[in-house]
Amino acid sequence: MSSTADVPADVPVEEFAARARAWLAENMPPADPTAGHFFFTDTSSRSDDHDLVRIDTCRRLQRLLHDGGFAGICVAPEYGGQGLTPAHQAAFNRELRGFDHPIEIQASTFIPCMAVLLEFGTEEQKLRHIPPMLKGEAIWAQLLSEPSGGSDAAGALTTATRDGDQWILNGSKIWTTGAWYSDWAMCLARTNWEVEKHRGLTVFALPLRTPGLEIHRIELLNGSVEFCQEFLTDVVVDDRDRIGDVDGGWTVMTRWLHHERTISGGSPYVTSTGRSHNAPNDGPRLAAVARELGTVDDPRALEIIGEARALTLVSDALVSSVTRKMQTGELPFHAAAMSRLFSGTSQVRKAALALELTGADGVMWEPGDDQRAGVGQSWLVRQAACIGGGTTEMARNVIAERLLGMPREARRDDGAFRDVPKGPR
Amino acid sequence: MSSTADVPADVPVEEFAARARAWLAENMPPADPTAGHFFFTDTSSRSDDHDLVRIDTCRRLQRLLHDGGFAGICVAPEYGGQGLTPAHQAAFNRELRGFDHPIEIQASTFIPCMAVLLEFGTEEQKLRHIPPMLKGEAIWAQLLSEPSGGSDAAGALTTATRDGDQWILNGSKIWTTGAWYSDWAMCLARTNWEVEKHRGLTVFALPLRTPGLEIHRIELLNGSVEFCQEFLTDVVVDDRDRIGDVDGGWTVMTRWLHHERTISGGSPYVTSTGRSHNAPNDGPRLAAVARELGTVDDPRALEIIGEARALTLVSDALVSSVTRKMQTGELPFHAAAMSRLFSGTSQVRKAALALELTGADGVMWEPGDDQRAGVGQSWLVRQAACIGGGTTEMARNVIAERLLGMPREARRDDGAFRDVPKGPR
Amino acid sequence: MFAQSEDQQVFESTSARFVESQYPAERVRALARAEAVFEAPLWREAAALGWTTLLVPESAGGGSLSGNGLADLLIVASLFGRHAAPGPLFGTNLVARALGTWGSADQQAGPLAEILAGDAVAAWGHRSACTATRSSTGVVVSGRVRSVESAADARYVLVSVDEPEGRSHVLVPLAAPGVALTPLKGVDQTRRFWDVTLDGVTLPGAAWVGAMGAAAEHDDELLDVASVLALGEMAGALHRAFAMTLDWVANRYSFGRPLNSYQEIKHRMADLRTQVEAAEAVAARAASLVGSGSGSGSGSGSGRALASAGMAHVGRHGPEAIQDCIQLHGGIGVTNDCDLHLFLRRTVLDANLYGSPAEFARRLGRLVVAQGVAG
Amino acid sequence: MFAQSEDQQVFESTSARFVESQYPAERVRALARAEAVFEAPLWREAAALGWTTLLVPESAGGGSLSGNGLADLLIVASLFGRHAAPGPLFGTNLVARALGTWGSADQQAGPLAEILAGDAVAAWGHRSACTATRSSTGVVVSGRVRSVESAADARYVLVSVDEPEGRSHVLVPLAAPGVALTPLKGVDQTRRFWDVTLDGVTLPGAAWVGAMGAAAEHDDELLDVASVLALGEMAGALHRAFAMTLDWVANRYSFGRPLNSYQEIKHRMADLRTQVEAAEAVAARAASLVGSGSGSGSGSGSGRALASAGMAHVGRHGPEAIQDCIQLHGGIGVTNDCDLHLFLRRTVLDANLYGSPAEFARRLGRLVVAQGVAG
Repeated sequence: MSSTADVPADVPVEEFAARARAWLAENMPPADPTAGHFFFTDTSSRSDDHDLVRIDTCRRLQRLLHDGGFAGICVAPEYGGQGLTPAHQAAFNRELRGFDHPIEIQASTFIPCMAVLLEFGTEEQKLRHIPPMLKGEAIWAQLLSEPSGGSDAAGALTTATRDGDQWILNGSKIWTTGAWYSDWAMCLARTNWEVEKHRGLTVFALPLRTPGLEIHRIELLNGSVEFCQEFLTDVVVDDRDRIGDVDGGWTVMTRWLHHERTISGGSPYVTSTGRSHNAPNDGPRLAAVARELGTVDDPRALEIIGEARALTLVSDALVSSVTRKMQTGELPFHAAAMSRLFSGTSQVRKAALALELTGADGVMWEPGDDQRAGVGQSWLVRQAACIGGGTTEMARNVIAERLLGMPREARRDDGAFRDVPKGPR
Repeated sequence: MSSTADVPADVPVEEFAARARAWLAENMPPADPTAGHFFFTDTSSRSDDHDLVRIDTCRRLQRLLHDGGFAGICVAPEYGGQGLTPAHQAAFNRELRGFDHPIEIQASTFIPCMAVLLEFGTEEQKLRHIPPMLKGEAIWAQLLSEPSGGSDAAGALTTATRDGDQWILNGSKIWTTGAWYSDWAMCLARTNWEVEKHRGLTVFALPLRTPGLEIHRIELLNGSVEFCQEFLTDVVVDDRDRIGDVDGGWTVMTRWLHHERTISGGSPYVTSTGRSHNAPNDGPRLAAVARELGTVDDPRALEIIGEARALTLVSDALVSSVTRKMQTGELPFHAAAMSRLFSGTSQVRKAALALELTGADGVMWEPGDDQRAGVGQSWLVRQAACIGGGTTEMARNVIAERLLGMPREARRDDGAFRDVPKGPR
Repeated sequence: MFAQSEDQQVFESTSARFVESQYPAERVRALARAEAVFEAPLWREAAALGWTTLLVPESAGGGSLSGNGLADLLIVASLFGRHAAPGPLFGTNLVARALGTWGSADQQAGPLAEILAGDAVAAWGHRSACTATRSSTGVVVSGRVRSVESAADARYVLVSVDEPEGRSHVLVPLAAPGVALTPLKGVDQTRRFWDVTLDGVTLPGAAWVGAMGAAAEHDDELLDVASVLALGEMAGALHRAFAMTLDWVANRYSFGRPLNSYQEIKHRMADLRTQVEAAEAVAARAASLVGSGSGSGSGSGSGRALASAGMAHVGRHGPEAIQDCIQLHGGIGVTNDCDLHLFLRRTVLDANLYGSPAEFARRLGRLVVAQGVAG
Repeated sequence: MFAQSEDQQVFESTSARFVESQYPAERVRALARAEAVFEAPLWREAAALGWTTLLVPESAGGGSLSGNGLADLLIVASLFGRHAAPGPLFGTNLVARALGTWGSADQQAGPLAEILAGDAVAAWGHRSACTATRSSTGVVVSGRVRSVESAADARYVLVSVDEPEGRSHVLVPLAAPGVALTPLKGVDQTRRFWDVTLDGVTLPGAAWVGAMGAAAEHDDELLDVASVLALGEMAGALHRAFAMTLDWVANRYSFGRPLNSYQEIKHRMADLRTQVEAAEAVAARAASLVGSGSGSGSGSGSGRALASAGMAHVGRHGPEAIQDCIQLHGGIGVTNDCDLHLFLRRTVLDANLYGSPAEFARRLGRLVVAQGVAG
């Protein structure tokens, strides 16, 4: 459709990669090796304007990819994509190394939102929503978790009540990454309280700037204000923005959650090198801190730096191995919980190692000393790595029950959702 | 009765302590500061004869205490004791520091066996059994755990079937400390399979050299062969050797287990300084190892030695504090599970620290290098500290459910014991 | 928590009422964002409760409740931990202890009296890299003192300096010419620190505190005392974080069941409960030994050993325990909307301020090794 | 576990059949108490299976299955771990690798050929403190080599010695006059070690292996290879200990419920399963990189980095994981009646034999630091 370079669907991967290489070199700016992640960076010294500038850059980079014929590589041409294969996307991602790219808007917008639309959307919904996503015009967020929810996605209390061709939504959602700058959202709501909890849910799409929807920023312990909480009061959604069947939301959710998990690798819809440059508390970062403190030659400092680096290398090896084994069928897809568990706990351990390296110098620092501030702040917020995107506790449950086949935990939520205990009587 | 120095029951503690001090100085040999514990010592290089010699020494020392008027300080004179108070026993234990004493036969014989006899025995049983205990003539063992049993003492499968004035015992017991050199035992057996498991148990006393009772030695990973397993085949026990009521064994067990737990302190029946000289893997022992390896001045070695010592000091502080708070009623007696948990896990950690200190030098050693052999062997067997005397898992259950009042685990063993699932169907 | 005698219980409840009324959580949260956290009139009230006198001998104007002033002060430190309360409790008492024990009559009549009355705040410059030269009129001090608590609010800082006779203490008035302050940021938003630079600060000869050359030994004693206070504060913070979490897991439901019905969570709560008890136990024992003067001995069962053992153990496991409380809270736990972070911040500061857990372990290791084979 | 290609799968099943038939658990338990564990005819059979040739170039008489002989050999190492099998697998292959890569034609035609055929066993003297002086007829070596595996059964030991041109390797025949052996005891009862003393052992000039002065670099390469073998063995042992425990918790009942229905136990099994997967993953990746020659690079993502990362991580967590398997077994787990200890002993030996986990962490730390800010 709108791509400037039309590629035949059967273009060999190598040829495609060569073209991508040339195009990237000519069009894409280099990556900034000092740029960190949003999430683990103390934003207390960073303004919203700074973040908005970056988001605008992401929108422009996404448009650039789109116009170059490299957006939605595995998406059908009728929705603005290239109609190629996962191997083409993987090749492009390899070529992308060293280049800036719209990494911050890949999650949420493309996985799970676009992926879910491709599977469950009506033709009308796909034609309406996917092209703006691929052009960087529409950034999507996920209205999924709820303040009461904890680890139980199916326990949503946010309610959608039918009113003719419309639905009226009331409730609250939380842990929405970047809702404050996003355009649209996919939202899970309860449409039936009289049935078992999984059977009374429905998914909707809705614009984030809409009457009755208030967005609050949540401040994390490292000063980050990237996450939001939303309060929905009589928010009106058209029935044509419903994704999937009424009360069929859990069918959608199963795939939603699956696509969300592919963020660590394996999704055909993500344009990313898969490398988190400047991972916090990895060996090289700790080596830089130790250099600043003048301890880099101490045996204990070397041991700490090495242990941190070992965790990264082992974690990478584990994630690759599990991903490969899931692809070959050697492991079931629940095995992804092992990657989630290991990367969560190893990030926590690395934050502890960083503080061990610095001691008193990690709990206070001169203003502007970002190295040391990073140690202290990321230590404070470290459990986020074992909470966000499904807790490590849930991952352990999945491994035990699904991968190892151990007996399931007793549940008290298998009757009508209205009657499920939700707190002390 | 048989004590040579009769002490009036109201003798002031200080006066008693002074007399003890003088008597000890004159009669008791000094402690051997290099002697370790049985349990954590590799006995592969030590013969049974060596252990038997020590047990004979213990018998002689116990007799010495008895004849000096210092055995059974809190036991009534009619059973061979002194009829004094726990404060007198505590004072004696303080004076005992630096002297050899029959430490190895205190556990089992006096707690729980003598303590249980004092509470549940008939007058005839007390008169028959307690004086030989106090004279060092009868060493008692506990036939309690079973191979199938795990953490569930009340799940005993060993069966006692009534036959007139006698009982016929069949089954197997395990983890009996020193059964091979002991004289008598207290044994828990099932006398009724048709009722809930706690309601069908009975306690018996029986001599260990009796037809149908075979004793096997169990070899631990450090080479120790102190524990035994017993096989009972049609062992005949007189009904007059029954302790407590028929099917009333759990009432006895509750106190049995209570007395057993007082080994870490607080029992009025134990003659011991309460100090484990030469605790394995404590700071001083690790310092000696580091001296041998020439690493004692390395910062990392000092850190390891310090961490090990810290665990001992914190553990001691915790145990004293919990014991005191249980005495004042500030904490319920279930709080003892915290002492059990902390000392178990800290012993495990100390074994790991020792190996960290030695590295390759802890996994192999020249024959006769007891320091390094001790590191490797005690590392191998280290989990015994979290298993023996009730696992740390059970301690955590007790803390959570009894101390913190959290919901109890679901049980599937509340019907007739015959019908309780005991393995896969 | 730490009160034993009736006197101590009265002191605890008076002090608790003061802390609770002055520093409810909303006030602490507000102070975390405030320009300054120190309020002079409040501190004078605190002094009137007896918070400044406990480590000072009666002869120097102080006095304890139980004969062991450090055991008394532990009660206040633990209240500070329970409420993440701000205030110059540590530095003021440490300097009062120094002046009361080693100070001259003039120092006791002057600065110490101001401190005891709550009129002056003081700080212990435990990370000092300073040198002194003698001048005709006294002494000239230059160098840098890192991580000085309350420096902008304090009148005095006790600093050890290298001088010809060894390492000695001077009491530096922070208003003296040549003193400059650099504010620091840090994990605890209600305890504030500054780096202090001394550039040719001229002091009278009477500024020396204690015998010349005795600063290393005296700093070691002050470190024992500071450790006990940090242990008390950590124990209080742990106690509170645990109580909040016990409540949370009882009231939060997942899959129709309260969180506290899940065995894995029950076992973690059991571990946490045990760590809280261990922290309280070692804090109390360390206060008992250090406060009664067993602190200067170097045996591995001495006050110094206990204080170091506590800092090595609680300093390592205390912050980890509160992180586990956060994990049990889930997402809300890593936000400023949940008060847990107040206790997390306070604990990790205390665990590192006077030396890392590893450094305290080495300090204890050196005591063990010095004791030789006797063990 | 590690077989990928069809060739490797055939090799794995042939090798597995051999190990299973020769070393069932009861035989391993018996060998643990036996005077000697080495059986020459068996080792010749093993050599016939291809166990000795994989790290040696075809030109020197060796050959791999997949082009990466270390990835092939990893399969055997993992089988050794799964069965706690005895046998001079490590030393023989390490010396074969050294002679095949750096040996002279004579060394390849002589000792290497004997090793490849399974006629001779060899050992790598990785803890050598020896010096050499030149004599008219060759070289005279003295010193001590600690922890030499299979020394009493081996014909050769590869030793690095300090000599005037630096540190160089010599191949010492253990039957040479002046060689003395001291047997050691240790945690693993089926892998046996000796301290080797060399007292003026006279060797011909042809005994040097590789370029003079290259021993430190070559030992570093051999350490990478040894690390991969140790990782394979640990991964196999972990796999087996985990499988035994998974079975145990399913079949053992407590309070009328199988152990595996308790959530706390389920979560520990999940952690263990993940550690097993991590050990296999890092072993495979390290073999892939080291075996393809990326091992000598010093980058922090190189084969050397991966091998060190594996040893630092699995060396620390592997033995801990098996201890947790023992804990889950309860009392029987700390006795010789339960086979878990075979895997515990093997793993803790591998985790420390070539350096402790901390030493491997430092080795990796040095690679990271040397790489500079580029990370």
